[in-house]
Amino acid sequence: MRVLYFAWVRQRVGVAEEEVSPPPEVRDLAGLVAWLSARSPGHAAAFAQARQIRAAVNQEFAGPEAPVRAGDEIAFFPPVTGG
Amino acid sequence: MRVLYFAWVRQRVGVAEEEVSPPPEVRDLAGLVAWLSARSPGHAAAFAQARQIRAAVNQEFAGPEAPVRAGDEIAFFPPVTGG
Amino acid sequence: MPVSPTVRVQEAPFDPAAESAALTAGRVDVGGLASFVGLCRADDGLSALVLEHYPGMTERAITRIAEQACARWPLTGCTVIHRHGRLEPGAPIVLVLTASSHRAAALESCAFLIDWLKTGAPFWKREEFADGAERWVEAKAEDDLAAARWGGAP
Amino acid sequence: MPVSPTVRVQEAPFDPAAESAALTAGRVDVGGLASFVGLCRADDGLSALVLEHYPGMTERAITRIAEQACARWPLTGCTVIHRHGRLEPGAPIVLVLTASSHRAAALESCAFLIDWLKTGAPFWKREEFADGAERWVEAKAEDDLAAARWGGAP
Repeated sequence: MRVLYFAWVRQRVGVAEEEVSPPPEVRDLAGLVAWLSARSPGHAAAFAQARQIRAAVNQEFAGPEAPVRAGDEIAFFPPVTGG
Repeated sequence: MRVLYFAWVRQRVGVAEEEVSPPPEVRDLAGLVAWLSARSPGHAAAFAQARQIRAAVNQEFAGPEAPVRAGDEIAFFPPVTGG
Repeated sequence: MPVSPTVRVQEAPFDPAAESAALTAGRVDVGGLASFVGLCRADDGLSALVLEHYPGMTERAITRIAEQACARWPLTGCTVIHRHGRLEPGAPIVLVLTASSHRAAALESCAFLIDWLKTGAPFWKREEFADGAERWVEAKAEDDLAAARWGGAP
Repeated sequence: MPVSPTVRVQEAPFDPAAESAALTAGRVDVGGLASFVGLCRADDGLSALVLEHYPGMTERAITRIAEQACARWPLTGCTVIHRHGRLEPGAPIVLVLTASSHRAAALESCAFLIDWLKTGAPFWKREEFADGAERWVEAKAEDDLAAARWGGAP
């Protein structure tokens, strides 16, 4: 599973992307966030304010209950500010 | 008093502008229309459908009750269709 | 104080790129530039549109409408150019450009201006058709409604 | 069938005149061409805006929004170009162009697109200031409201 980070989420985590293999009990985005948060203080800081985080699964915006599977491309980022 | 005609009002009257000197009892646009209508069959045809006619006094849109005076520039035309 | 709009009534074509540059060049306070170009369509075999106008009053009426837009929205610039004369299908007829720090102000004032130009500027369109027929375009009730949604007349 | 929008995400500047010409050249069915250009403002001593995006998803998200505009309004053409990278004050950031037989369709779809780009395309703006400070731009609740007025998300 490939995980991408953007903007200040990327800065806090410290990497732009990483390959991870969470255990089978990680079934959705909320579970993945909890599991990633334990990986490093940077991850913990990035996900500390869960309400400030948005996510995408395979390049589609997705909510906390969205399922995640091996092979997915998952992205975490702040609310978008384009235009 | 200078009177200008535009679009199909001009075509029906037959001239683009004319200098007129209506009698003193012609005090407003409605009175001027009645007086002009008697000048020629073309004028009568132009003003036959009063609801289709718009007017300006001294280059400002004006209604039938707008006063008219010697020296004014009066214009008659159909509803506008620019843009 | 509101900016002064640039208003031109002319037979010649206009250059939207040059007019846009004039509203933004050397500035760093413009966040949004909205524009609208109205063009001549070839509906029903139309071969040309002939726009008659009321010289003098046209500029005055457009300027009044544009000044109201500049007073109502925080614009940094506003340009309106309306052509007259004979225009063939595909030809640009009218250009409205509005610049503001805020995108909503630029977009709304641009729509306001084109709606009011339709109903408040003394232009009359005559359609010429390939078969030689001619027809004066009739004012549309929907144009009056579009203008009316902005509230009082300029 | 709705037209297919043209969508590009690029670092390079764009040319609104060339993009406009591409939507109107040789056509006689376009009655209105609306455009919006968003530019970088120099608020509060800002020296540059750095736009980060999500390659792949960005094009996909913008295309979906633009396709919805093409389905919702009778457009004859639609172009969206969004830049990323480092942009200095005065630099154009985003171009939205919509063409239609009807002016209201062009104007409304242009506003719809810019509202949704603000809230539905994965871009993030970092502000750099003359004193060396940096700050991520925070999403605005008013942008969510502006997008929400158009109904369901694309």
